[in-house]
Amino acid sequence: MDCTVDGVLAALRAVTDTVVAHRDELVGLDRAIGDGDHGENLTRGFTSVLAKFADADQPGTPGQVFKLVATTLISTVGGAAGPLFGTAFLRAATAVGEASSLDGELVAAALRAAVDGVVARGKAAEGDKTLVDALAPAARAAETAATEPNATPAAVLAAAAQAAEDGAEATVPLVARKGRASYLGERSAGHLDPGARSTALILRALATSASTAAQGPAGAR
Amino acid sequence: MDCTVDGVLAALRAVTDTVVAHRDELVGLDRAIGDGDHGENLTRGFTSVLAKFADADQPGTPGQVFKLVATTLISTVGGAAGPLFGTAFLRAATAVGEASSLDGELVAAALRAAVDGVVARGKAAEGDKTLVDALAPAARAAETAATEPNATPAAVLAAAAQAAEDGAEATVPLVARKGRASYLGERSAGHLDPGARSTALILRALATSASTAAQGPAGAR
Amino acid sequence: MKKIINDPSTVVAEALRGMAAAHPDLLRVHTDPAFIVRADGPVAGKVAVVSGGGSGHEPLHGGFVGMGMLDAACPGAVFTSPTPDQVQAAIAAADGGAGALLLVKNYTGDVLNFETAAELAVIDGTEVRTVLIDDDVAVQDSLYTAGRRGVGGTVLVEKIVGAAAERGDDLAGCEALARRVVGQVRSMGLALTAGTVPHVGEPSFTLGADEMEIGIGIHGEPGRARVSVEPADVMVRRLLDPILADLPFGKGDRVLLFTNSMGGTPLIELYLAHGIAERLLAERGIVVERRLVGPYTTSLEMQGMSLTLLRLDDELIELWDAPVRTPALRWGA
Amino acid sequence: MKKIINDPSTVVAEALRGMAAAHPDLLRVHTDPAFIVRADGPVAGKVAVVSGGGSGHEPLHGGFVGMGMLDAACPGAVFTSPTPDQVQAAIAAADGGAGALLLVKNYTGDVLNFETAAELAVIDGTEVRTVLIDDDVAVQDSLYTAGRRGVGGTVLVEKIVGAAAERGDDLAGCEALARRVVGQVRSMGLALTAGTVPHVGEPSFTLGADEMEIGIGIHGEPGRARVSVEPADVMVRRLLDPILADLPFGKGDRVLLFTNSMGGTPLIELYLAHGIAERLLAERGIVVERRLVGPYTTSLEMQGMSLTLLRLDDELIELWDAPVRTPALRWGA
Ligand SMILES: Nc1ncnc2c1ncn2[C@@H]1O[C@H](COP(=O)(O)OP(=O)(O)O)[C@@H](O)[C@H]1O
Ligand SMILES: Nc1ncnc2c1ncn2[C@@H]1O[C@H](COP(=O)(O)OP(=O)(O)O)[C@@H](O)[C@H]1O
Ligand SMILES: [Mg+2]
Ligand SMILES: [Mg+2]
Ligand SMILES: [Mg+2]
Ligand SMILES: [Mg+2]
Repeated sequence: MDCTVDGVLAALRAVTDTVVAHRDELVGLDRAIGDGDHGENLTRGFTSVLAKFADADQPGTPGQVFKLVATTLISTVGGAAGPLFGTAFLRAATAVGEASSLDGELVAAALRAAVDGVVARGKAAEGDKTLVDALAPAARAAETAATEPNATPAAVLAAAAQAAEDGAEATVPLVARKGRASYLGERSAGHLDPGARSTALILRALATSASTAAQGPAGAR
Repeated sequence: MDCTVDGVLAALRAVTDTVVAHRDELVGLDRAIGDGDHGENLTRGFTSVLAKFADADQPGTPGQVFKLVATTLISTVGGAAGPLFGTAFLRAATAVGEASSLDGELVAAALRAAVDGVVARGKAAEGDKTLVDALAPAARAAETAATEPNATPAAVLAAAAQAAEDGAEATVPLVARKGRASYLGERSAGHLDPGARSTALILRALATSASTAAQGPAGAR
Repeated sequence: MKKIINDPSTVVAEALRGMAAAHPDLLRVHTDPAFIVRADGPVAGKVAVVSGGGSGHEPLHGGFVGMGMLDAACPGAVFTSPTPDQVQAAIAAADGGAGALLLVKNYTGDVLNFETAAELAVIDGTEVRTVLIDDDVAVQDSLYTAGRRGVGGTVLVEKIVGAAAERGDDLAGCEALARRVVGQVRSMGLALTAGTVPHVGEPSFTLGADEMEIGIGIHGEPGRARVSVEPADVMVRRLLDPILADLPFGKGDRVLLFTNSMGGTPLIELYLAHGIAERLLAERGIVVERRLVGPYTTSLEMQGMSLTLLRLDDELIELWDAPVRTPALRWGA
Repeated sequence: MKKIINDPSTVVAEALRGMAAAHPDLLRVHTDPAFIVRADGPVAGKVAVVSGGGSGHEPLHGGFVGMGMLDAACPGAVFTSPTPDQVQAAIAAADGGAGALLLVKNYTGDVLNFETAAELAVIDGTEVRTVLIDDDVAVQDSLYTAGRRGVGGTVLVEKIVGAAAERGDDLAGCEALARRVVGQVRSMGLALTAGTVPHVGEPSFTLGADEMEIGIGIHGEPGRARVSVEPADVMVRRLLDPILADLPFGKGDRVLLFTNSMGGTPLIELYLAHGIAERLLAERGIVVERRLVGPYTTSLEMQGMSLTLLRLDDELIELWDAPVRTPALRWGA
């Protein structure tokens, strides 16, 4: 089942719930190798996103949703995460264009565009211990999953989430070369990167939401 | 046995030893109801006194000793204790005049002069929870002891020290009306006044030193 | 105890050396006895305004030495008043021939030591007047106690009287002005943590993880009450209400509001508290015409704040606005 | 967590309200988006010098807005860079028609957000140049990392470039000067305790009762090494030596020495440290011609200090001495 604008909005609510639920964990990860605000930054951002949607007219397409998410994150998050997550959603918006619903291939294309945007902005390569270490493998896994016949958004996102989780986990031994954690030098090794963790959490929330939607309204199975 | 200038100097060394040994206790008492410097103030003062005597020509009379103690305390202690202990020694110096040695009566007279000087300067009455609560009963006890036939300095000081210790102990339940502890109001009750405690310690050191001297050099008994 | 020091017994002397190095254009620092005088002093024909007290309250008093404020300051040991010979030497060094006004915070130790110094200075041939500063409403005043403490209001007295001396007011005039300012300035403070005196090595008092102390002094003297921490709105009211009730300040009064950090409270919290105080005063119809916000009367690294309110009139405003050129307060010059 | 606040989520907004109330003669504070501009701005024909960054470093940057220094400052959430729309609005409000120079501390977040803002401002029709400040020698610089952080040197860059803009230098001149100052300023800091971000509620890192952290950042980023506390003489050398080796500074160099408190270290310790630094520099034949001592680039209530050294020449001295009139730095006006 393709993902309509309602599905995208439901997924955003799921993302916000996840971010809020993991706020303290993300703060803790960022305290260890950064400045302790990542969970607060994303909570402020996604809470503002939901508020924006409550106020604004209902957007007509997934692309319009992504664009409003992008501008809201950019104007409320600040820090490194604001422009980076904002850019990711902005590029995703461009990638999906005017499509009224997203199939598996469009979801993979959106993720690819997101990674490319983040890398263009932040200049981090894989292995630098940033959210790119979660997002880049996620996009690759999504592209592979999307080549399957009739790949659903849920299936593509599930593959992406799994890859992001693995990628995030793999940041633990790395020495940071970008972002605030890089100031720690060798002492940054042994810690999970907060941005990689939040990226994995967000993708998992999207995947879960998509698969719930695919199964139809609760109780209707 | 009367107390010569050597006896007074020996007594001063004993006082300094006591003050240094009780520095932390006095700091602790002053932390509870004042500003935590009383032990440090007296240590600085009496250490300077000893240094002064090491440098200066040996004073000829007990009165000259008291005067040098007074000016040294005034110029090195600061706080409330500096002028008050300084005044006590200054008045004691005047009271003993040019005498080359002190008998029991002169010792009592010196203590009386000391109390009167402290009260004139600090305006504290007995019961205000200050060093006057140790010094005033000490002077009275000294005067009584001095009326005994052939009262020695050692006997007079022993009586004074006992009275000072009792007087200091009795400050515990009092509410302070003078000095820094008065800012605490009712909360000053339940604590020993640091100045009363140091006064009792000093008098006890003087008494012990005088009685040791009276027994002659160690091993000569 | 974690401090940027070498040895507790040399802290004041080393800090004075650093102060001298930091402000060669403004100050001269004398050691043994220790005092600080303005670099361009003594100013002939001008009343010398002299203050001092225990160290640990920086920038009070040495940071206020300079044109338009103090002519000399005497730093004692940490939290211990200076000795008479320090004060006497400072008076002599600052004496411009028009007498000296001693501005003394009302603590037994300070009063006694400055009293003795004043006597010595008179013998030296200097005319001396002393004004006690006792603005702390946390302490109950009575004939039978040591009386109120001098706290944050000291800065305002020193600035205003310093300006009067600078414009040429004579000793009697400066003294009368100082008494007038003392009469209409009131303060109160609170602490979230206590500072640690270097030679003590432990905090002056210990507060629980959610306790604060109301009505603290600037020497780590505990306050009059210990309560749970509260929102800033309530904290500010706890300080402001007793101040307002005391003078009393009322609707239509023009005031200077001084929001002071005890040393360890960051500026972001201090501005937040200042904003609350301004709002509460506006609600009561009291007109804030001048303000001072910052760590000016501190107690080492104590976290906490005090509020000071001074009733203003045109003359006081003019004197407050007059140029001042010191390490810690500077404008118009 | 004990702080003088009402609610962690309103700290910055409430502090800005207090700042506006405290300095009505110097500043105007705008909310939503939040920025601070000088009360007499925009100044027609003058380059607008704009900075900003996370809150919690006060007086940086808002306390440096005013004649002779910044035209506008954008405060982000505590320790979080401001957003592009804040910066864009601040540029627009400060624009006097001669372009805007953005002085940005080199942190990924700040760089990205100011970059976006600069793009937006150009679309608005303002010519914009950006200079990154990266003076922290504690961080190893390399093409492959985020590069060095901007710390205490920021104050010096803002003062000097602000003076140049005030005397009428054009945008290219201000930009070149900013790059020149950045090129010859170096800093390093240490912490004895960590500050607590209000929305975190716990200290950014925890140090043992006798530990200190060397090479800390101003956002509670842990440093590069944790060692036992040492005498001040050793602490100061730990900061000064890497600074001197880096530029390098050498015999005969004329410098400005800035001894900065991280917020919770009292002035008495800071002056003590300053005195040591002056002595060590004198021993090395380095001539301290100007100095700044105080809490100017802080990290909430963190106890600790940083040293900053700027190589001076006659032009920089003239610009440093030029009048400045801001809440936190003021002289000659
Ligand atoms: N140059 C970069 N490219 C990609 N991601 C980055 C980069 N710099 C930082 N990040 C990510 O941002 C995360 C931190 O975000 P956040 O804490 O919100 O911002 P800040 O570091 O400004 O406080 C890091 O954990 C990292 O994953
Ligand atoms: N007015 C006074 N008269 C007599 N003794 C006083 C008076 N004020 C204070 N004291 C004594 O001084 C002691 C405190 O001395 P100290 O701590 O050295 O000075 P400070 O209070 O200035 O720190 C008190 O414990 C008290 O006994
Ligand atoms: Mg962060
Ligand atoms: Mg004391
Ligand atoms: Mg004292
Ligand atoms: Mg941040």
